[in-house]
Amino acid sequence: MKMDREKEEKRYKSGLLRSLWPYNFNVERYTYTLHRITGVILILYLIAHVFEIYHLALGPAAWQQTMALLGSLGIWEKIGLWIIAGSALYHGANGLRLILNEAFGILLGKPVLPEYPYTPTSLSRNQKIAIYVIVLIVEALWIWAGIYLLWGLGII
Amino acid sequence: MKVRIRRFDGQKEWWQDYEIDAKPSDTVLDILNRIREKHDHTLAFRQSCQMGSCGSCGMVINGLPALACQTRIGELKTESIRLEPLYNYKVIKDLVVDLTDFVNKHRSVKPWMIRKNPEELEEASMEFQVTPDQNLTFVQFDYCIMCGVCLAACPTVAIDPLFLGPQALGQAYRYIADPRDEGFEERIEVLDDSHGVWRCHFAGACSYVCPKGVDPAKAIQYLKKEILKYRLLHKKKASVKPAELVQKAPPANAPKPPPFDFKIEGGE
Amino acid sequence: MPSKYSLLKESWNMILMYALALIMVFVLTFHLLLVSPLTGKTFEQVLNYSYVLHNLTYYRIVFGLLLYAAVIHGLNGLRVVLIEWLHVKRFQWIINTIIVILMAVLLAVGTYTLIAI
Amino acid sequence: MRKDIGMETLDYDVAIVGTGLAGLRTAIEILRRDKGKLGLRVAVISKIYLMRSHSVSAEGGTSAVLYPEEGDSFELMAWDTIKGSDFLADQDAVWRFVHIATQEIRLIERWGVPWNRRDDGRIEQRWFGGLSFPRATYAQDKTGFFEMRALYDTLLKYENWDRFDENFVTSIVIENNEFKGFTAIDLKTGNFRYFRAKAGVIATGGAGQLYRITSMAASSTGDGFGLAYNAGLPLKDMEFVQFHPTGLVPRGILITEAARGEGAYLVNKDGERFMKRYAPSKMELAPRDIVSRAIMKEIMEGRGVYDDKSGLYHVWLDMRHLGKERIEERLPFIREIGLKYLGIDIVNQPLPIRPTVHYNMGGIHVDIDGKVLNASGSPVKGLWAAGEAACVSIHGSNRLGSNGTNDCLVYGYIVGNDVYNYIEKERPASPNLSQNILLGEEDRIFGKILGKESGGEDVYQIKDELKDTMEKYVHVYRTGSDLEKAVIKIKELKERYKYIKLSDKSRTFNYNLEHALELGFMLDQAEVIARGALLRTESRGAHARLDYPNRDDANWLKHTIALKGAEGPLFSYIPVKITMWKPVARVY
Ligand SMILES: Cc1cc2nc3c(=O)[nH]c(=O)nc-3n(C[C@H](O)[C@H](O)[C@H](O)COP(=O)(O)OP(=O)(O)OC[C@H]3O[C@@H](n4cnc5c(N)ncnc54)[C@H](O)[C@@H]3O)c2cc1C
Ligand code: HEM
Ligand code: SF4
Ligand code: F3S
Ligand code: FES
Repeated sequence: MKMDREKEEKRYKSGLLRSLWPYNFNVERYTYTLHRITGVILILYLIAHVFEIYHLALGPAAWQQTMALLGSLGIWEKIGLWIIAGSALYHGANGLRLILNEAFGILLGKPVLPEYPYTPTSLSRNQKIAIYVIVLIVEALWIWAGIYLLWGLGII
Repeated sequence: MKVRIRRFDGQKEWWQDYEIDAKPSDTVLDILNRIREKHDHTLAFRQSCQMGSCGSCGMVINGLPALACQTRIGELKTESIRLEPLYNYKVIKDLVVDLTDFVNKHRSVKPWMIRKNPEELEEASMEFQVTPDQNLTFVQFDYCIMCGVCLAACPTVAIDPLFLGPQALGQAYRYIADPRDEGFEERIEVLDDSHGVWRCHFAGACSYVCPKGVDPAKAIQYLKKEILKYRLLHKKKASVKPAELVQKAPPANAPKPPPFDFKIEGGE
Repeated sequence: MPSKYSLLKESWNMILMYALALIMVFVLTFHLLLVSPLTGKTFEQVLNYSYVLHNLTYYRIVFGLLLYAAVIHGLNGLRVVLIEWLHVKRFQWIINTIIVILMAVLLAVGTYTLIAI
Repeated sequence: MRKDIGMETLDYDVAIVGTGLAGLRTAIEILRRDKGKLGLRVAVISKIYLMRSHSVSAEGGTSAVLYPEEGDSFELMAWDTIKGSDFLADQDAVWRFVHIATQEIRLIERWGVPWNRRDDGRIEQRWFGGLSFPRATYAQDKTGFFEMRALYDTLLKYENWDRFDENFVTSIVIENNEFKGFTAIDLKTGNFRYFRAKAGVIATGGAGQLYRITSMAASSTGDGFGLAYNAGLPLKDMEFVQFHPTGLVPRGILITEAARGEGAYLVNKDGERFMKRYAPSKMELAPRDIVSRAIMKEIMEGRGVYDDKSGLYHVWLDMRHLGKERIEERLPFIREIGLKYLGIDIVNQPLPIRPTVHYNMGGIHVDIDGKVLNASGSPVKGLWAAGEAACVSIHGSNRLGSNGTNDCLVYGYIVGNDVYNYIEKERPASPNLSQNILLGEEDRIFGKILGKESGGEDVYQIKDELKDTMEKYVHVYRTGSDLEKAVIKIKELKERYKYIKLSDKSRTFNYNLEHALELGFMLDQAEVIARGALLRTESRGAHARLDYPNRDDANWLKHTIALKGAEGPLFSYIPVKITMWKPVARVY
């Protein structure tokens, strides 16, 4: 009981947790959390990636060294890359949906007279379908990428 | 029925349990009133209209922000109820939160009719003529009862207290969409800011919890579209002009009151 | 109250975000395809020095585009996350400055790589 | 002054208490006229958040003459209002009122109200009870809400005012027939405040909370009446309490008259449209008092339906024949209420309804400009009242549906102008006041009520009993013996009120204290209402006595005036101003 209460306390105070914890809310809020996390993962990776590729310009030896360094991470390198691949897939697909929503006003529905019980058109079936399609595609590609990365099965 | 309420008295916070008997048709507000009247006079919560149109009674019910007077026990389908003050606000006492910021944010987006010629808002011999279809473009957003529930759900508000929030942005769009308004440029001055409309990333939680179907998420995305259109293509929303009053003679068969018994003097 | 410290209106930042994102949909897909199983290579093979070098020199323009798009879009995104999280208006310029410096460094390193190879 | 209590004095030119339609409209009018000329500073005070005032619940419509070319006219509207009032209205006030209403409708249209429109873009109007022309302008069935929004939003535009949300006004300070300010508690901090102002406006709305089944908000406790009464100012016509015919069983949530305006039927147990027996020509669209009585008659004569959940009798309001499309366009809120609170969809089921408390025709005694009058009938310097809290009287003994919101708008306009003229012309100085009065008031609240340790009476218990008493004895139909019982019971409750003890002793948001103060006001009003009703031995408008079933123009064509005396209210009477039509029999 006491544990529970302390946990509540924490959830109550922390803005970051409250922001990224979509439990109980709508699907779109989950996509928001994921989009944000994947975005940050990607940019952090990109910073490293740019320096990684920089070694290409220093010649094969430097490149081999970097590869060896990464290789020493063992399975974690693969897992890391797998997560990054997943992030890129999800972030890209969901980003495309966001652009349609935000910049072009697509999938929102026209302004209507709200009818009780209210179902907002911006979170309506079309939106949900778009999200599920994205999740499905991303999921499929991601599993594929996982098979490729983790088990080294390159050939289709 | 067990009711757990998150209480706060200015210094300490605690959960308090009450045992109340309730019918499925009771609203959460009924339960709260019963607690205050019969069990614990010190419990503080806001209420006014009791019919879901004033926006006083926003609180978090079983983890979801909602209006207490509009949530029936039967709908909750749980054995116990957990009540907390609205998230993302400063709590003053028990279920009462500080709305000062909320109100100021709303005011900062200039939520009033703006005309190029302000005189048009001062006299009114004739109404603006707005067709039912034009009406439909903004009435939905005018449903907002300013309950502040949407801000409790918005993940951006949770980390960024400076963010204007779905209510204010929705109201800004309500006026921008209104064909009678001409304040677009003036308003986006405020909206297009580093803590303005772009801090919304379409989490949609605001629309999900909004008790009046205002759909602020929709308003905000349309607002973004309008701003982009304005920046890139210099397009603005069209507005209507006030019409002239035409006086016509009444029809012959008009209903008539009985003749005056006295002569009236003056009048307006 | 427009912020004193944002040189550009926020909408231009977002226009940039959206535009670069749209570009990236193509170039990033292309990039991922080059390291994907569709190449018929194993994972070790796609990281081979000569293969990577060949790709980078052959599609230099595309990768240049990707570098610029991703760095600007990504860092701008990071800036967004940071100004929301830290949300102190007075410190915004610090965040902006750090982001701009980081952007300059990354673009310099990346551009150098692309030219030098 | 005790150390632990902070007392602030706040200086303003105008202080407005109550921010319903009337209060907001007054504030806007003053600021609008001023435009920085005199730099008037206005304090807007409300015991809840400004935009949460009860006016947001108004549903059906707002009357005004918009289409003379289609047969409407000012004379007709005046006649409808006066006939509806059972000839107790002051006719000069009505005449002025109908003329200003038109401009108000168009003005708030420009400020943003989304009126329902005709196809050509002009404002649409609909039928309402007691009208001879469909002149109720409406915005779906949330008229009051949209009006409140437009006014609140417009008020935000102005600079020279300060908002005091959640400040509970506890007394009006009047010295030498001159208004000196309001005292208030800031609920947030518990601080005692003195609003020192040159002019004050009371717009605190009605007192629906006196009853159990009520359509009015929890905040409608009629504090304005109590404030004026305690300040020694007269209340007028308080015994006329309007019962709206169609309140949703069991809570009393309002089903707007517009439902009948759109064509809904009232049906009894046997499925009969019983209104044909009571108002054959107008049927369901008769004025509210008549329909309310008809429903109660049906119930009393055994043709009501019994609801076993709440133990109440009711009749049906049938809207099934209107069709879904029309309901969605014009009555969406009613549908929502049915679904939300009873799970009934009006598209295919009738609603259970019975009369519910709705409006106070009476109020603070004011003249045609909204100036508050004192016991001798001359204006108090610097004090106005508007809206439901004031009684001019336009509504006489029965208000017509859709005449409440425009009363607020029109009197907001009139009072705003009058206040401005007063300050512009007379340039009054900021009042000064002996500290003793303030200390006394502070001690009454924080010492005698909050600080009291003895006594064991419970505020909520007394409130409960008061509501039951009013519901049982001072309802639609009244009799002498019932009213006597009510008077005795209220006296007893007043006695017990002296021994209340609060269990919440904190300063921040002490709702216990607020409710205790409200209860004090409510007990006073209940007494005035019950005693006034007992004295008025006739039936007129909303006041229907079973033992005196007829209107008695010879003896009772006059307004009741109630003043606070040492032993309960003292009553006197003043004549009705009749300038156009002599009273005739009222048939529909
Ligand atoms: C359910 C319902 C539906 C209605 N529908 C219609 C309709 O369709 N058409 C129509 O014409 N009329 C209608 N009416 C009547 C109309 O709404 C009211 O007469 C009108 O809104 C009253 O407005 P007001 O400004 O006088 O007061 P209110 O809106 O009641 O405002 C009272 C204000 O006073 C403040 N206040 C009270 N006491 C204190 C205190 N002690 N200290 C500080 N502040 C205080 C409150 O906070 C509040 O802000 C309806 C009424 C009800 C109940
Ligand atoms: C196909 C490619 C991509 C698309 C379509 C895309 C789309 C988007 C969009 C539309 C946003 C704005 C979201 C919003 O504010 O509502 C965004 C944010 C962001 N993007 Fe991307 N993006 C892509 C690739 C990348 C890459 C490669 C990175 C990293 C280097 C990245 C990092 C970010 C970050 C950090 C944010 C901010 C996250 C937030 O505000 O929640 N994106 N992206
Ligand atoms: S948008 Fe909805 S949730 Fe937000 S304040 Fe308005 S009514 Fe409440
Ligand atoms: S929840 Fe917040 S992020 Fe946007 S869509 Fe609503 S404002
Ligand atoms: S009490 Fe008014 S919205 Fe709940």
